[in-house]
Amino acid sequence: AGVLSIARNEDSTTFDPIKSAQNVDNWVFSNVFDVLVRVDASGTQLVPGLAESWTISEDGLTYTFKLRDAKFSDGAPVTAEDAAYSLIRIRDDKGSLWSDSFKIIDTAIATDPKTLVVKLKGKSVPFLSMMALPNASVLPKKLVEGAAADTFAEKPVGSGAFSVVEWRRGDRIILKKNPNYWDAGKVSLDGVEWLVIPDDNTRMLKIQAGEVDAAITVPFSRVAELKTNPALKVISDPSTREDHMLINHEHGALAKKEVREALDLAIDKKAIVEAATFNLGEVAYSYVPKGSLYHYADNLQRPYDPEKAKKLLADAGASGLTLNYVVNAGKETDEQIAVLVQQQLAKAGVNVNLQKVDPSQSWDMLVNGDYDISVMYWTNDILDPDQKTTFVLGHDTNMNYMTRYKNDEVKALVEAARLETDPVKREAMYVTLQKTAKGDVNWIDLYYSPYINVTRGNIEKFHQNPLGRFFLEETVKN
Amino acid sequence: MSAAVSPKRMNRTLVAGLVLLGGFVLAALAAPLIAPYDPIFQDAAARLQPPSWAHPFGTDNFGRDILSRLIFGARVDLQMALIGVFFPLVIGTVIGAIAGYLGGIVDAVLMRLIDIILAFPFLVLMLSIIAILGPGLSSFYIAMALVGWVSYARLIRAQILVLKNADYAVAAVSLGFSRTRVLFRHLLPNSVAGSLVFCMSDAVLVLLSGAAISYLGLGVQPPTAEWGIMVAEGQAFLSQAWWITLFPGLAIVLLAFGFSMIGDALGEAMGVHE
Amino acid sequence: MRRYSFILTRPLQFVPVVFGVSLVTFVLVRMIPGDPARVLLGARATPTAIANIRAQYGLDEPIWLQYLYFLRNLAHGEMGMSIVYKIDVLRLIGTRIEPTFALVLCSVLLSILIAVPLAALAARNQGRPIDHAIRFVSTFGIGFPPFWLGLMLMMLLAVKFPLLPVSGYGDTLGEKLAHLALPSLTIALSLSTVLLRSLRAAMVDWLKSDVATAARARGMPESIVFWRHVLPNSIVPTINLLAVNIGWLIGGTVVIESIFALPGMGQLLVRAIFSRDYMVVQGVAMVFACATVLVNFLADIATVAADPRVKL
Amino acid sequence: MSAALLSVRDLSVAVNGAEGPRTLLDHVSLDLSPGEILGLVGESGSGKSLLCRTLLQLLPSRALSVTGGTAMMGGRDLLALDEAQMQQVRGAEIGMIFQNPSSHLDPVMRVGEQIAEGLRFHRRLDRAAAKAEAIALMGQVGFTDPPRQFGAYPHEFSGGMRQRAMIAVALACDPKILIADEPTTALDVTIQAQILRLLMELRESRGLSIILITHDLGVVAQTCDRVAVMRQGQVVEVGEKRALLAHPRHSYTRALIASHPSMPVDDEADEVDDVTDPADAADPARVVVLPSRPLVEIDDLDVRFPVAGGLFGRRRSFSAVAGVSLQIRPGETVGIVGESGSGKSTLARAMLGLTPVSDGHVAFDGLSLRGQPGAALARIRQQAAMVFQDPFNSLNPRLTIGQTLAEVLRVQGKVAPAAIPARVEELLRLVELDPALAGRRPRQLSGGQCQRAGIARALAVDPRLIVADECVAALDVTIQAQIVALFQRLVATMDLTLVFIAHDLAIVRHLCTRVVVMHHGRIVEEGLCAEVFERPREAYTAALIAAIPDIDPDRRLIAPPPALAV
Ligand SMILES: Nc1ncnc2c1ncn2[C@@H]1O[C@H](COP(=O)(O)OP(=O)(O)OP(=O)(O)O)[C@@H](O)[C@H]1O
Ligand SMILES: Nc1ncnc2c1ncn2[C@@H]1O[C@H](COP(=O)(O)OP(=O)(O)OP(=O)(O)O)[C@@H](O)[C@H]1O
Ligand SMILES: [Mg+2]
Ligand SMILES: [Mg+2]
Ligand code: NI
Repeated sequence: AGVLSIARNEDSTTFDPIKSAQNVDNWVFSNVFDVLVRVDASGTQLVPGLAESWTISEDGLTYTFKLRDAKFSDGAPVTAEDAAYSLIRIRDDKGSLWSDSFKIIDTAIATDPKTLVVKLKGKSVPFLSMMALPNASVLPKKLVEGAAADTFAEKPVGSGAFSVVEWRRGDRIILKKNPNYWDAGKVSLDGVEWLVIPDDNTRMLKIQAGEVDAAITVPFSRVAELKTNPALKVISDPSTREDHMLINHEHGALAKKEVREALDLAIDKKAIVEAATFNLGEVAYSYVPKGSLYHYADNLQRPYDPEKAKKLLADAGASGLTLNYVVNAGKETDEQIAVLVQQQLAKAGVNVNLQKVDPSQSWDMLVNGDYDISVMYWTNDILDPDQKTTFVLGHDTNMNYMTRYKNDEVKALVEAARLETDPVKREAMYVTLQKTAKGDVNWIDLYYSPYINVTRGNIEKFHQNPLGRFFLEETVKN
Repeated sequence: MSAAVSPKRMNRTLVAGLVLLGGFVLAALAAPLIAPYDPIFQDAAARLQPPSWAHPFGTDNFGRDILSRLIFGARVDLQMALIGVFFPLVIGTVIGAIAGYLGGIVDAVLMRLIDIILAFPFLVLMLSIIAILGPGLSSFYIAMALVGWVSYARLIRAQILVLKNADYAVAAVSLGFSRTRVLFRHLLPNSVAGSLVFCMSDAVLVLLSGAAISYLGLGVQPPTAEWGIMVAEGQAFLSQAWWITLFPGLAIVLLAFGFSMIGDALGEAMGVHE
Repeated sequence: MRRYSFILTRPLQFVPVVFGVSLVTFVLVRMIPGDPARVLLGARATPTAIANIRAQYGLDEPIWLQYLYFLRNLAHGEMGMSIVYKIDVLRLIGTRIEPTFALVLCSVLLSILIAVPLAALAARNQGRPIDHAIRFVSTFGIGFPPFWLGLMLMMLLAVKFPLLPVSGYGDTLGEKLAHLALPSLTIALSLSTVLLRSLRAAMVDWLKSDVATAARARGMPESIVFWRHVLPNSIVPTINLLAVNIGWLIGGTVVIESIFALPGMGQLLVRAIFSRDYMVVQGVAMVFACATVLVNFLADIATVAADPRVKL
Repeated sequence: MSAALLSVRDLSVAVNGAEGPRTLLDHVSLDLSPGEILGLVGESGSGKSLLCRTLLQLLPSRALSVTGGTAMMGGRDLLALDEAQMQQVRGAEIGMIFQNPSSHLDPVMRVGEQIAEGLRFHRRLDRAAAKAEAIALMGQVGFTDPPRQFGAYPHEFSGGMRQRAMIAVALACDPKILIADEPTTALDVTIQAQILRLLMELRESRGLSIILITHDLGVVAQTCDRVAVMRQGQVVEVGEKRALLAHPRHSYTRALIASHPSMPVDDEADEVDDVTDPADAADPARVVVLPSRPLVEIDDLDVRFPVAGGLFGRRRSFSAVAGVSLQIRPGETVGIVGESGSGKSTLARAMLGLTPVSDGHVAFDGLSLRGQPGAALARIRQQAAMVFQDPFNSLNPRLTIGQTLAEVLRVQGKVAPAAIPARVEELLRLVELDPALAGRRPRQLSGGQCQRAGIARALAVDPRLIVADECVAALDVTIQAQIVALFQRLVATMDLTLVFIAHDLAIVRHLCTRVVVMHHGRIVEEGLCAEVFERPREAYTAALIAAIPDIDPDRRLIAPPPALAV
């Protein structure tokens, strides 16, 4: 029982799930709305959500979902009509940020109040994983259609474990337990408050002072200290986050594989894990994060060897290389990594100019190729590796995540893997992809890191799955 | 008003202020000689060390020596204070003097411009300009100059408006001196006192604006040692390693203290008050 | 009441100022590199999706046309949509306006409460140790970066001795005041310093003035000389200084707001600048500009009220 | 003497300055009897104000201290009282009127409140009673509409009214002694006369004892019973008024008497002749042979200043000079007199193109300022110079006297650059300044020295016309005489045209051939000096002359009706 207050660093932006692509929104979406298919707590399996069960046709083009008896928080039943409407809406609505991803849907029809039939334009193995996106939540058609443009987003109605009482912008979102939730019996909390506390120090002081029950996104630097506080529990949940260094393959010497390889050799990831993550992270070696589907644990790990790096550079005729390193301003860890990498590369004879820019600008610079190297991170939205693989290696419109990496074999393999239904064969394909990418040094994997949250001692079962969903319907406040 | 004790005390304040400022200038000039370490040298083995004989002010999370960074930081911060005040002072003085002396439409237009800049949220201007030009010292200076001149212009303009009717100004005109001569030889030298005093507190404001910008993530480029950014970055380690923020914080305070003492003394000497 | 007639005429001057601010903001924020559509969609967006969003918010139009649209909307009492929050900017600002102004108000009141007695104490003991002590300590107030000071106060007064809440804002007036105490104190510590110095200087002058001598010569005790003659006269020059500083404060609460998690406009503004939420920047800048102009206007009225000689 | 109300004995005050201790009051002894008016006269800096402030323990700075003596009043030594006791004396027993009411009245407090303040504090009256009392008092000191004027602020009053307010403040608690520190120095002769009358009436009606500080023996002659003359911190002479005026013993007293404007011109001329030879400069015979083309020609001149205020920007304006026509011929010496604010300085400035002309026309040497502004201004700047009224403020405080003069010479370009230092020295000698002073800034010079530097600067232009605006008002009588002599010599030897503005009619009478009387921006009378002063045609001129306190105690002071003074 009780109301769980959670301190986070940013406010939600909207309650219309199709109009956001941000984690801050997703966290609350999954409290308030429900999806047809969910990803389980371990982040490795799809489990029933609003859909009790589903079948996939032989050709992989028709998905039939059987909906359970569930109600929206206002007491109206959740129907297949609502589900169909929501899917078509995310695909077609002008304001949807997800249209592209859902273009694969051809039709979505409610054949009866509890049956939803979705037909795809083409085969897509990751499709089911996409149904677990909070953005594809099932919304009450009547309310969304009837409402003026932004009223629903202010005062939403969903079928999740909690419903929105009040949104005080910039301050907090107040949720209360939804008695009409289909699994309401299991929900222990009376309500949840998501508080906005942007400053890291304040957020940590807030929980130390006992003014909130939980604080999320704990900076690595604060963990050791919080752990010494007996009143607090520091929780480290596995995530799909991977930090990596992008390399612009089109810039001069960086086009040469040997040069990129030298950079990989010259960067001491262990030192970064130590200094920037305080040993909370783990050295990364594959673009598929550890613990994720098809992660290849035996992938190549280049040792830290500045001497060899120097030699490789010399051989490639790139001694005295000078690189322009775009750093995201205002990100504590990113700035720390930049300072470390600058010194490490200097040991291999590479001169690095740090160029700190505001994060909104760094996107543009990366997209336009105005950079040599830059550190970015990725967390998976969906369980299936296809999404990230396509972005990173699939040669789509993003120039392989702005790296301008080109390998046609890889490109073909990414497409094939998307369509492969046999899990064993699919895994083999992804292992190959991971090896090839590493061999080509498409980028430099730096580290994997967990989600680190902290709660007061009386809070139990406060967990996040690797995709970032909080399972507050299970959380207990004693 | 001319109490006999005040000049003595004024001198003491001035000397104390100058000594403090001089100390910093000296430290900045002699930084490579007196700093015990390279300010950007990272020593993985000596991370987050508390103050000791080896590191009198401790080390930061990269194992860099705080004292050395402080000493080298003096170069950047003094430069920030100097440039951050100098350009606004010069620009503001010239514009304010011209507006005040010419009056009429020139004055009206310039005053509206000043009104707009004054009404403009300082931070929007600062952040936008820095975002446009990219973070770094030169953007900071440009932003400071674009925003900061306004105060000086207002000060000077007000002075000139009064002084241009002063007898000696009218006398200068009556003797056939040219406008430029009257303005720049006779009026300006007599009106800058207030601005010079204001300079000193403005220098403190510049440093603090720099620190605020650092806090918002747009400060100088790493790994440059600068006090504001040291404080801002050190916040992450506040409870484990207080020394990372305390010493640069104190450095800012001491420098500010020096500036305001000089300002006080100048103000008293020149008979101006903010 | 001829002296107060400027109250009717002065507001006409606000129009060009606010208009100027809107124009400058409009151009300035659009000069910042970075694309709001990309910020919104993240790195995973396709170019078509970005083009789509840009069209939706009219960002693909020429800038002068965008400005005309903006003016047209403004005439209808709208300010355009926030790209990030998807609601009308005026409504968004409405939800964030209170904490900022409450903060500014509390800080200003608090700094006056700090500055006036201390300035009085220092001025009346000019040259004595207490004067030096007050001036010395007050200089520290100027020098400390507010984010550092705020954090220290928080650690001391909210965590170590839990007297006040760490951060946030409240529901009831009492809660709100409790939450505003620390941030206001942080601001007041530096603002009061500025006021104190100016007040003290003025008081020292007026204590030595003919007016004070004349009051003493008719047998007034020092306390009456001070509170009835010196103080009212010393306040006049400080009003303007205060106005300038409030103007600064209005646009500069952002750091304090983010440290103390106050859901105010400063935070909104910085987030908006970083996410290139043009219309929000525009709106907040204009609200701030109006507030600043208003504060100066009020200061003018206060000056006229405080000094019968002043004509505006 | 045993009946003395106040008895000061051997009072000494010293200052402990940076240059070591210096005695400011040196064994001063004085007595004041009940109902007596004691005049305290003496040159500037002689310690008059200091003496009075010492009596109230209101020394101007902590560096000053009483080094000896007593001031007995009612059996108590005022100098030995502590602060609390002193507060009971101040205001209640001794009231003080200050020289400069503008700076001594609280600008942000209503005048009535300031009067009532003492009543509420000393007599414990409540607000309403204090107000009633204050209004009554304002009536007594000559306010025309006390209930309304109670709520006015000092700046809304004229100088004379402010001085009345100051007197009302001092009288509020019904003190036994009133100290009036130069209560009329800043005022016009006409208003001065009114204030002095008021003081005498008060003495009559209340039996007040008054110490009246002044540097004007005329004032003393008209109002006081006894006179004390101070010089350099000492009382050099005390005595009954008539006796002292008739038989001054100290040379300084004699000089004061001799230089008084109401003295016959011939006597004064003797004084001046000591300094300068060509007495024939002022020979009226020369006036008739002047060439006929005027150097300055002013026609129907109007100068208006905008007045702030007015709803919705309706501008009102105030005519400082209205419909003035005047011709000044080369070689002439023209005096301009008139009460303060009558437009003398404005006329002078307009004459030299230093203030915009609203209407009418000004021509210099035949060039019209309207018609050929460029040429006319250039000519004026080359050939005319102005000596400003205020000795300090008309010199750039940052430049030394030498730099100031050198700059003028450089800009005017009439002297070769190499010859400039020599010329600077020559100019300084001309105005009888030690060339060693060339390296000093205005603040390091006395008022008279500054004034002479100002004149030297005007001469540096080598002008045909000098406009001297009240250039001797602020000076000691001795220095006044020197400067007047200098002008006489210059007019005589350098073929100079002089426009001399002053409110001191005696000097004008002595120096000028022609006089112009201004009132409220208009010329009310114009003519040869001798004629105007002997037989004024206009009532205003007559009042102006009559209001000069005559040094002969038996010629009563005539205060003009208030309507004339406003
Ligand atoms: N605060 C002070 N510090 C040092 N010396 C002072 C101070 N005030 C006055 N004096 C000196 O005391 C002497 C007497 O000054 P006082 O004001 O009494 O002159 P005064 O006779 O009233 O002259 P005036 O006619 O100009 O008013 C002067 O020499 C002056 O320089
Ligand atoms: N710049 C100005 N703006 C407005 N009013 C002015 C200005 N200069 C002068 N006046 C007004 O014009 C009138 C005449 O002033 P002016 O200085 O000519 O008098 P004056 O005869 O020289 O007086 P005084 O003997 O006091 O020097 C006064 O009422 C004055 O207040
Ligand atoms: Mg005096
Ligand atoms: Mg005058
Ligand atoms: Ni008159």
